[in-house]
Amino acid sequence: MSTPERELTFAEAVREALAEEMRRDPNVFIMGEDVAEAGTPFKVLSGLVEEFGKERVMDTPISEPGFTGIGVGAAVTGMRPVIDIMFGDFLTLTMDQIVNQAAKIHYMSGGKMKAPIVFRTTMGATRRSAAQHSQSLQAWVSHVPGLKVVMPSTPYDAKGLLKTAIRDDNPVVFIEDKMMFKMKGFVPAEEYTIPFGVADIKRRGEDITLVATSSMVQVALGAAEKLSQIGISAEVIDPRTTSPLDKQTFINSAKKTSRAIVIDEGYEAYGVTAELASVIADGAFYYLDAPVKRMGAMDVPIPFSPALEDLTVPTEETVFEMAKSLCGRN
Amino acid sequence: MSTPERELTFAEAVREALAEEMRRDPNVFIMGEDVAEAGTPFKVLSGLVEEFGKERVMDTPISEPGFTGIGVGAAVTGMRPVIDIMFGDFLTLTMDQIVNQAAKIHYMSGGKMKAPIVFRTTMGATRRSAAQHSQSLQAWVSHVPGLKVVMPSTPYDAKGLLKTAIRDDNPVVFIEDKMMFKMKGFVPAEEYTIPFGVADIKRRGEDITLVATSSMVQVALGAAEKLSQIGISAEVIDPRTTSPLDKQTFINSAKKTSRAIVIDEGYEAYGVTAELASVIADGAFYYLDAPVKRMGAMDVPIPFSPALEDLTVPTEETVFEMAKSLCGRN
Amino acid sequence: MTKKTESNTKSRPEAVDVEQWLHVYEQMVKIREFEEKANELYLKAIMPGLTHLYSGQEAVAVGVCEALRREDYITSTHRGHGHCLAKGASVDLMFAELLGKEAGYCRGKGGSMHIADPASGNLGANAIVGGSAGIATGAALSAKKRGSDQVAVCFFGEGALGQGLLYEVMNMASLWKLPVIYVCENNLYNEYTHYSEALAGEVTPRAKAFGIHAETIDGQDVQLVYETTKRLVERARRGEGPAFLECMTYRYYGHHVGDISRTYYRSKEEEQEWRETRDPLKILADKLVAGKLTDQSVLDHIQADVRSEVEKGMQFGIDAPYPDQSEVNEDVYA
Amino acid sequence: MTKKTESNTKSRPEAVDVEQWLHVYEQMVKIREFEEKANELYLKAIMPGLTHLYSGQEAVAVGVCEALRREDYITSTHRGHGHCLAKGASVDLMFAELLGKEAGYCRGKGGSMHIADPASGNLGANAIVGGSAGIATGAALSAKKRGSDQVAVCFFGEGALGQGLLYEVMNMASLWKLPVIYVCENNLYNEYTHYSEALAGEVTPRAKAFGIHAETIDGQDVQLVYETTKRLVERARRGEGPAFLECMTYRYYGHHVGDISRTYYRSKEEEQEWRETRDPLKILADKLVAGKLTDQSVLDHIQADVRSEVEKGMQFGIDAPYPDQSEVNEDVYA
Ligand SMILES: Cc1ncc(C[n+]2csc(CCOP(=O)(O)OP(=O)(O)O)c2C)c(N)n1
Ligand SMILES: Cc1ncc(C[n+]2csc(CCOP(=O)(O)OP(=O)(O)O)c2C)c(N)n1
Ligand SMILES: [Mg+2]
Ligand SMILES: [Mg+2]
Repeated sequence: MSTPERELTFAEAVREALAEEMRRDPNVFIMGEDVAEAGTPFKVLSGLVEEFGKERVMDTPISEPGFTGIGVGAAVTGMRPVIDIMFGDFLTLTMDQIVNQAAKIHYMSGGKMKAPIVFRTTMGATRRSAAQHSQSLQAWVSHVPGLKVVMPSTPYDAKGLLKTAIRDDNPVVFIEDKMMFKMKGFVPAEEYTIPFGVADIKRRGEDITLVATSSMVQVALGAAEKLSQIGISAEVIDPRTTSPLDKQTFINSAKKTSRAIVIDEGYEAYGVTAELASVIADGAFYYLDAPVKRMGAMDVPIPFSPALEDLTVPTEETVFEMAKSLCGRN
Repeated sequence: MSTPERELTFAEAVREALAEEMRRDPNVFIMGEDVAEAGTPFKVLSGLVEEFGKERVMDTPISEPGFTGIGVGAAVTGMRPVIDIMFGDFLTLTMDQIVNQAAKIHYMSGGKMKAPIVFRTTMGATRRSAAQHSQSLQAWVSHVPGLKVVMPSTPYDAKGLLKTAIRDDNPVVFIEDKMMFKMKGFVPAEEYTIPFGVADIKRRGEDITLVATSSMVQVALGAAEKLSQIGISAEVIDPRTTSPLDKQTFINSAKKTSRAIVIDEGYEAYGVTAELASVIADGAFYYLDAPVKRMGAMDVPIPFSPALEDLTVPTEETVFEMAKSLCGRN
Repeated sequence: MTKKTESNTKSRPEAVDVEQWLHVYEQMVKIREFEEKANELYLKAIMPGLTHLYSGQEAVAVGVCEALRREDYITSTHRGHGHCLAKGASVDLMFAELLGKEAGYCRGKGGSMHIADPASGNLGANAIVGGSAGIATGAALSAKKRGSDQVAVCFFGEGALGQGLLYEVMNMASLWKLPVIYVCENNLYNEYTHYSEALAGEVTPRAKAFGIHAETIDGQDVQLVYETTKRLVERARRGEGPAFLECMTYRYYGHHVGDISRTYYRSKEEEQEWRETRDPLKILADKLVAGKLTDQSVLDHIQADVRSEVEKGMQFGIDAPYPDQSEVNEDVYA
Repeated sequence: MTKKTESNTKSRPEAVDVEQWLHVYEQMVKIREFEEKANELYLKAIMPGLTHLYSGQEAVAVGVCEALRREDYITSTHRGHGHCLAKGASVDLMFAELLGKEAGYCRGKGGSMHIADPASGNLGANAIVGGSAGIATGAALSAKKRGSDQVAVCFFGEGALGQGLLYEVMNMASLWKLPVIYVCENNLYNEYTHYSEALAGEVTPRAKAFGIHAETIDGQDVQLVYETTKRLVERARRGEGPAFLECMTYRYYGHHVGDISRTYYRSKEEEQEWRETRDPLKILADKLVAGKLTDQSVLDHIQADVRSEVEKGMQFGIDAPYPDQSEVNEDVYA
């Protein structure tokens, strides 16, 4: 009974997920800087304060460690906070509260306490915001046991995964690409959720596997389209959650295609691409015809100048070239 | 003209490096919690305040973000601070200052500023210190462009690498394994430094490559000894610095042996082992007879109970078993 | 001792039931006895790792928790045994946890620095200095949102005044009038450093600057601690907002059980003076006996009972089995 | 405007050379003109990204920096153009940086939020709110260690009072008597939220609680800002320790150039009132003219000169080449 023609932007999908969950569960509330009347600098939350009031859409001082910690305290005592960390770069300020407190509290208490809390934050470069407002730090949080990490790549996924995140009894880091907020896509009017740990095959193909996260999914799809024009059929897989990670889906794909590239917008060294590549290299070892290739952001602080910034992130073009050469063309 | 019989503990080697560099360069100073009279809880710095005074061995309040930031400010204005972050787990509190400030300041200023600063911190479990005092977070800092990351595994390396770190014009995260402080080893009386980005082959072998960091080097050497008893010759390689990373040395070793295990005490998922494994799987692809295997800490918050904690870290035994099976024995 | 205390409250023991003071005395004795045994377990190498003893500070935990209801929240610190026991933890499960046993409060996963017992409102000890200030403040926010009249108490040492997080959450607690009480146990030392070397200015003005009601009191007088806390808790329950209470106190042992030679940072005379003239158990006992509210034999009886409870608890902990290896992977996710 | 200011300093323009006040005026005009052009570049889609304009706050940057020597340090914020120019940056290299050009202060790598010019003592703008408080305090520590008599000024908006780091470093600055001055530009808004919704209590007591000398002044009166800063700088140079200066001020434009519809968080009347009655350029101009220290034609002349310098600088920025692609990998490590 879905309405296939219903389209929302990514920002609208996020907002709708929040609104639905806040209507469903009075314990859900939002806390962060300029989330109320301003609706965040990205306007993602516009309108929520009008419906839910300032008690449930709470503006905070500029105190990321503090309000993150307050969220943890509220979570362990029966609430379900959604904490807004404006730029992913500000995760740096909250790591003690997220990593040493939220992520470990269930385990350290022998299972007696739980922290159902969502940390919504952003990632992504090419916005001309320079080195302190452009990082994609998913590798850090994915490294931490006790956290779940979600990286939606479409409005549909964003809505379904955010609803799951809010209902999850664990701390979840939910990472949105700033550059995707205006992207439109199909979102059904009917209620749905998307389970964690289930990769989505965004495009089927036979010759090469492209595993891509968040912002890089569209890049991979674009590259796949180009590749199809030269007769290379690429399969594009989106893990959707880096933790838990649905390894089997992309290992199986790599077994089938015998070639794989992994693409993520975090810095390449010690990044998400390292995990994805080593999982494939291990799991599909006896099937691979070529080494798994990694494409992350260049290992440099993100430069401001457009002339430099655009060089630092994988593009349709660079993925296309890498895939072509991996398939032995040229 | 070295004196081969001269032995120091790891802690003494660290202290000697600091003392020598502080004598050499009046701009070097130490700052941290209980570093002066107490000489840190691990007594690593005992005696330094007596020689250099409280102006150069500065006790701070319990303010990790604050004194880390002050260190950065001192570094960019001509000093060479050595910042003591007692437990590696407290890096969580300092990430903004280390990552958004120190690591990026050279690049963001177009090369005009530099931050010659060393962040000395610790890692390592099995000390019965539980989840907030046992983590090994090298993967996080290794992920950040602009930082260098050092993980010494012997007193000799600790001294030589720390001297290099202090003389380096970049921010360096220097990670010491708490469990190694009392370990003894050869340290010559003569001045020496060890360059960054040069892996050390700690044991030569032909059948399998074990790449191990910090605490895991001794584990790998122990496993190698056991392996030799069943006729398997293992090569043990210590990268010594995870950033810069001397890839070629262990890629070449893996090419030679055709089998590799990578071992690091950080959490396994998205950990240092992912980087090392994917580098080998790529670089030695056409030479490998088996998939590269990763051995990190179990992906759980570190438990207090000895009955559980010891299970979370790779041991001589588990590395031995993994190597044996990788070599097709049993 | 080194600092004057200020308070409007006169200690009014007569106004409270003697039974309650005897209970308070029992609680303090329990902590004292527990810590003696914990130290013993360390010295005999039965306890894994290190632990931070609370002996000397009993009046703070007990005086504060006595003013709370079971459903009120506390958060604790690395030096947390006293808070846990005062809020209602039982000694046997505490010992089991200290020894890493399955029967412990955290199934052996937490240890001394992470004892949590939500059933008694204890949201957990915390090994990050200042790390629980956010949790306590968030619990107060949660209480307010849920329309309960619970109050949250955040215990911390004066060393935590170095952590910026505390100021961030005090600001929000004040802005939002949250029912949280920040209890600063000023035992004069951050590890091995006198607090005056780490703290500029005075303590309470820091809270007052955020519009938070703040007082400094003698933390060795359990009756005073109780009366003061009671007043602050009532204020908080009435929606009048957070408060800050500095209690001047002293730890008898080292920073942790392994900190034996302490003369480089504090004198034996200082230790002796606190033990002899400012012992919280003795102060209460003397008052009760001098005021003829009880006699020494009753107190001795309490002491004997507690001692045997603690000994049994310790034995329980020693005899309890370790967790099964399979448990290492459990409880990572809820 | 909404807050009373307190200060012991009387503004004494006559004591200072007229030439200096004309220079001060010129500096303020330069910032104003620079920001007008920066806004234009944004509106014409010539400038990449967004930028935060300083117009309205000129008296703070100029008054403070006028009291500093070139070798003294400053750290700045996301709203940093005014500080950079006041400390001695030149408009052409600033424009080049805003436009991401190789000729810019950071070779195009930093952009508006990261302009650094160590040659003029500017240790950098900073895009992390409160993020430079450590750097400024560390620069002061460094000055003290090196035995220089440099002073460091940390500029920040009142929003940074939410960041715990500030309290951590103020504590150390006070303990160690560091020559650092914390200049809080209270322009009433943290992005789109009035500061009263984010700040409990008052501002200066927070610094005073750490034993730091603190004052609040009218930040629109450049002479007052200068005189006050001068006094605090002298204090700091004499080794008397840190100070905190709250300057009440206002930003004329939005939080950033894209923040056009602002009525949901502040009224047009409020904006108009500040512009008309509290404009720092006008206040100084009026005083100089009324006091017959200069006449309007001199000021007009300054304005015209500055305008042409700024226009030339902008054109320089526009014409300058982008960095070569090879530079993306340079400067990661020193
Ligand atoms: C963030 C952090 N920094 C440092 C430590 C190491 N540490 C443990 S206890 C302690 C001193 C705490 O002093 P205080 O808060 O006064 O508590 P007390 O030990 O006196 O009860 C320190 C520095 C820590 N656990 N957490
Ligand atoms: C740590 C951090 N949190 C949030 C932001 C986003 N942000 C940028 S400016 C700003 C408001 C700052 O207000 P204030 O300090 O008063 O400075 P003003 O903009 O008024 O000059 C915020 C929240 C940031 N840059 N850094
Ligand atoms: Mg203390
Ligand atoms: Mg402001």
